[in-house]
Amino acid sequence: MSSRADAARVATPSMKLLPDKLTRMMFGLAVLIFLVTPLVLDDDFWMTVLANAGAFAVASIGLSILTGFTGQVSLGHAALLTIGGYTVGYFGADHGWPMWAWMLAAILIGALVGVAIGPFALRLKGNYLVVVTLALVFITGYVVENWTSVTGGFDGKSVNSASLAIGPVDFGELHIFGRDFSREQGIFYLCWIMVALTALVGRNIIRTRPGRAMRAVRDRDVAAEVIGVSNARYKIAAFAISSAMAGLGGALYAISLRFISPSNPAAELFLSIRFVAIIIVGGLGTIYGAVIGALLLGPLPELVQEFAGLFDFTIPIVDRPLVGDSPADNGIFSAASFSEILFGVLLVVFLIFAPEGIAGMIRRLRRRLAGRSNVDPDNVSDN
Amino acid sequence: MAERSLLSVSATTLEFGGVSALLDVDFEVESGELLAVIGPNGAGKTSLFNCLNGVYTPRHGSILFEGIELVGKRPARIANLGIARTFQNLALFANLDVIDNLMLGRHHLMKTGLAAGAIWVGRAKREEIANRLICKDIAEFLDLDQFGSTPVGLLPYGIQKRIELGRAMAMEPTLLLLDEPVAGMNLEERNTMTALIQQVRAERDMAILLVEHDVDFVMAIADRVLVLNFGRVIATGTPDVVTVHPEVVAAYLGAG
Amino acid sequence: MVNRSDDPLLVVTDLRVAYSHAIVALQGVSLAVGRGEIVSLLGRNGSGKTTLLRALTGLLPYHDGRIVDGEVRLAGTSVSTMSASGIVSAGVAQVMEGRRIFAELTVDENLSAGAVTLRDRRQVASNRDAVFSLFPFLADRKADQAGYLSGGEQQMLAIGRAMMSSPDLLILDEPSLGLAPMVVTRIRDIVTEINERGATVLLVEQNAAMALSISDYGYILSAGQVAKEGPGRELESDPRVRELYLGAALGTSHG
Amino acid sequence: MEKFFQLFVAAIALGGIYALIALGFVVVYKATGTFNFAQGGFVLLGAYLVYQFGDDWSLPFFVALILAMVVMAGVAAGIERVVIRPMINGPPFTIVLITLGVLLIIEQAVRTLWSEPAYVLTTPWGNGVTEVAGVSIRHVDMWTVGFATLVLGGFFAIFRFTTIGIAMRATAFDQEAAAAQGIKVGRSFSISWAIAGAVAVVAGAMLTSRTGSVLTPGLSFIALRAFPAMIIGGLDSPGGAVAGGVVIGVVEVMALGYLDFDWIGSGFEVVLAYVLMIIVLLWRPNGLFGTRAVQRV
Repeated sequence: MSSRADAARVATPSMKLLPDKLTRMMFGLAVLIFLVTPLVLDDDFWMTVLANAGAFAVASIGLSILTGFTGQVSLGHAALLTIGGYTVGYFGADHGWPMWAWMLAAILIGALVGVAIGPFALRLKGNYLVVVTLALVFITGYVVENWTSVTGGFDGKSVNSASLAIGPVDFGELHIFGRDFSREQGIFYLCWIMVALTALVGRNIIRTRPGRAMRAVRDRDVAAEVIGVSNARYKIAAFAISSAMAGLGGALYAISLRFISPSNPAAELFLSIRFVAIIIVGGLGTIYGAVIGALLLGPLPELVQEFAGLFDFTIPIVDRPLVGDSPADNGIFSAASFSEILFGVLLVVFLIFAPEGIAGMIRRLRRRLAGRSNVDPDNVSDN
Repeated sequence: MAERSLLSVSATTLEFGGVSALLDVDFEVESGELLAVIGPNGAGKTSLFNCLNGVYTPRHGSILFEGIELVGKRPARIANLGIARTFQNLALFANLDVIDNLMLGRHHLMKTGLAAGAIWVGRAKREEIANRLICKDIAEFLDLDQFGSTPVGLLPYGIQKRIELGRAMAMEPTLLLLDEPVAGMNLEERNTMTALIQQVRAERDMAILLVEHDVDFVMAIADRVLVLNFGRVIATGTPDVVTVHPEVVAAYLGAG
Repeated sequence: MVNRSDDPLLVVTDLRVAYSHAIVALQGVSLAVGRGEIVSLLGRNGSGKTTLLRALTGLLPYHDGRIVDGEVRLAGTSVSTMSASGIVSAGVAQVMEGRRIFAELTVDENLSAGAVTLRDRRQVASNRDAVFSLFPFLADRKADQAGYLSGGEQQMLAIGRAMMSSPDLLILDEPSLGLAPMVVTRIRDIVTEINERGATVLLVEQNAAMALSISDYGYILSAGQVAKEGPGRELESDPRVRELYLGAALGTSHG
Repeated sequence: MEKFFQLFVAAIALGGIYALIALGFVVVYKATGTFNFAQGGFVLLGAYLVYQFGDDWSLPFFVALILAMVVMAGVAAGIERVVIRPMINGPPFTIVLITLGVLLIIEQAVRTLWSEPAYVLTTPWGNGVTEVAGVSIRHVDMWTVGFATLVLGGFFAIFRFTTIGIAMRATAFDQEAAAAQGIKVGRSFSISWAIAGAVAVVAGAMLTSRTGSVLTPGLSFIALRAFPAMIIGGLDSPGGAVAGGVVIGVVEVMALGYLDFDWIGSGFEVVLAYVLMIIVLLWRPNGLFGTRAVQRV
């Protein structure tokens, strides 16, 4: 039998990258939108917002592998983004490393920190581990503030001069087909290309032996051990992958923001919670869920700020607008508070009413459509 | 040299907070043999299994498998040596489908690591396809191929029991531990499972050690029977010898 | 023996129970426990005994189970939809399988925990005295942490704790499990004594000989249904009981 | 030596506050198995409520404090009933994530309801200092030690000697067996959360009056420093929470007082608590007094 025929015989939706026609169509559409958006939306502010969403998506895919596929919750994700950001600041901007080199550095340093958390992941169950990842936030904050020679301390660090070129292509000043793109548009492309690569890597790991082992550890750790899956190895591996992706995401985020500076641990904790909200709303246990979550929730603060006008209707009794654009507007909520509250509310509401997130909704919708038209109703639960 | 037993358990004692769950347990399992362990609730049967595959560490004693000491080894390591197990209350990966569950049984026979997996093209893909073919055969053999990509947690209990057997088969063990393979099954499921276990034995060269409450089932299927009570071995022998052993009858019917 | 048709304390009618995980549950069980009786419930592992008890005592929600159909009546009142604490207040106490004493609490606190449904402090005090008269060693070890008692002592504490709520019906789930034969005999005597002091007893056992020897009536469950029922003596000598309960091979070879 | 005594009193006072926060946390964890990140939010909201009732509505301080405790107890029990209880049998980390969401909401709600950047909480002790044998002791520290002792003592008395306490401990040990005795498990949950809410108010008020009497939303972040306390003590041990709290308080104050090398930099005292926690965890994965989780196959 030919290997092609073998492959066809064993093919299941969980094994294929794009399991069916509809998924392939949706993917094609996504690629098209990606290519066209900078051409249509010629606005640097929104380009930056979308590039940030891409950076968040890269990091969210990492968290999704850790939490969704291996069942370990982390509140240290924001700290890893910070580490990635300073890595590009130090190597990329200060030392002029080429793009491939600082990206690799961000990935490797992220992975190393992840491996360092690993031993705790083995010894500690669930809740204790969550607090150790919280410790990472505090410790990172302390190091960032005090290791001034590398981080610039309280003053922060400009990332602007880091190279964005790979080979002949410079994302800082793209020229394609005689058209010039702004830095923001270039970074948008860069970020979303990295999203695609990260998603591909994530998906490949998930559909092969290591990913299956991680899911086994998540579902039943003792049983996994008994059939020969080492909990130790895969818990640490999940932290390493997740942290590497967070490091890359953080580097991209810093590039997009052009500047990186320390924020207090509470803010870092809230940023970590935002990542948790992203993967929950997007849908745990899927890679594309993390991307959808990041795309929808990543730009939330900017969207709320931009569209604060929509919420500035006056609430009768207190006679103040619901959301005030600026302190002078005297809104019940400031735009920043309102978006944070939205994160919290979305997190709680999704966990209670739609724990499978948007990916789960899509799955159910497709199953219903398939049921009606009698197409192959294969659902893909774990991809 | 005298022929060595596949598994030899000697003077094994397991304690929980001063109470012995197993006390000086001695027995051997020969290659290809089916040995059944019976005994009243709380006799120590599941504890024995947990010692064999490294979930518990006995206080003292020795467990040799193909001449290798198992006491002190981690479960994953013991699995790699060729001991597979099913669980009393099922230990499947509920969110994964049948093939993925079986594939996990082959985990220790595969090599793809993070890097190869991330790249996919090449070795990872080849290995994935080759092993999926094997799992598909097992699924067909156990009549499980009809369940497609449904998460196994949603399948009926009897089917899940069969998937667990399949996962153990996928591990290609030399010794298979079955913890109550027919518990909680109706008569029809029970008959299917009996036939399957006999078929597995006929097709593959492996020894089976099984724990079961259902004495009928044990008598029909076992080469030898070992009876545990209060953590001690009270009788060993062929089914017809054991069933008339006075201590066994007393243990089952109660001393009262 | 009590006349069984005469206004039983507990009546279970065509009870069906399902779990969300598809383990065999109850498929239409009917039985009755008369006032003052000792009734035993026998069956192999997985035959549905514990499920039936959970249904009687309102503990199904802890196992993702629910009563699908049928009814449980206690002294004429339906308790099928009552909460666990409501059922205890209504007069049913249970000694759970595996004892389940509160190991971190003292012996005395365990007894107090058994009496939370009582409002009357004097009643609690007199129940405590009654328990101590039944198990004098508990009085000596009042202040000890319950986890340090031996297996048999823990079983007696569990029985004492259940007696603290002044139950009309005492349910015992495998009280002899994992205990040495001497202790089993002691437990049997205690169950008889509790019954003589006025409580109706429903006894779930796998030690058939022990259970049937003190029972007025017995039911044998198999695969979620009542396979056989009859007066204790009768079941004890019935060869088919051995077959159902212990398996044919062992049963016939012995009989 | 005088410096040491001065620091020591402050350390015990801070330790008492951490012990209170950790206690609220441990009570909920022990009773319901919920790892409640919102406890930091309770501390924050509790302190603002004391300000609202005392300074804004001009109620006497102790009336305001008790009123705030009652309100916070209700809020905490309400949160448990509405968003935690329905999920109690859900996947293990769902509830942790929900409490994170609740923390986010409380924090922003506080910023919204009290929109000034900082408030001054008026207390009977103010900034008073008493000189004892050459050591100046701040009144707030003495009050804090007194309050902490009172609240902790009251809690342990209830926990140990009353029927409610026995019911709570029984529920914490084995929910199903507790229900089988007729204990209303849901009520034990509500009471645990209510206690957590009430002690958070005391901790919040003391923390606020300690930090030079300024109340800011940053308070919930200070409350996060109590995490190492309960981890060191063991998540399910109320006594351990108190011990852990005192240890962290002492370490933090002493580090701040004595470690003033340049290379250590700022904020080391906070990190130190976490570093200490990590060391303890590597040595004893369930904390100093926590029970070991029994793993079943």
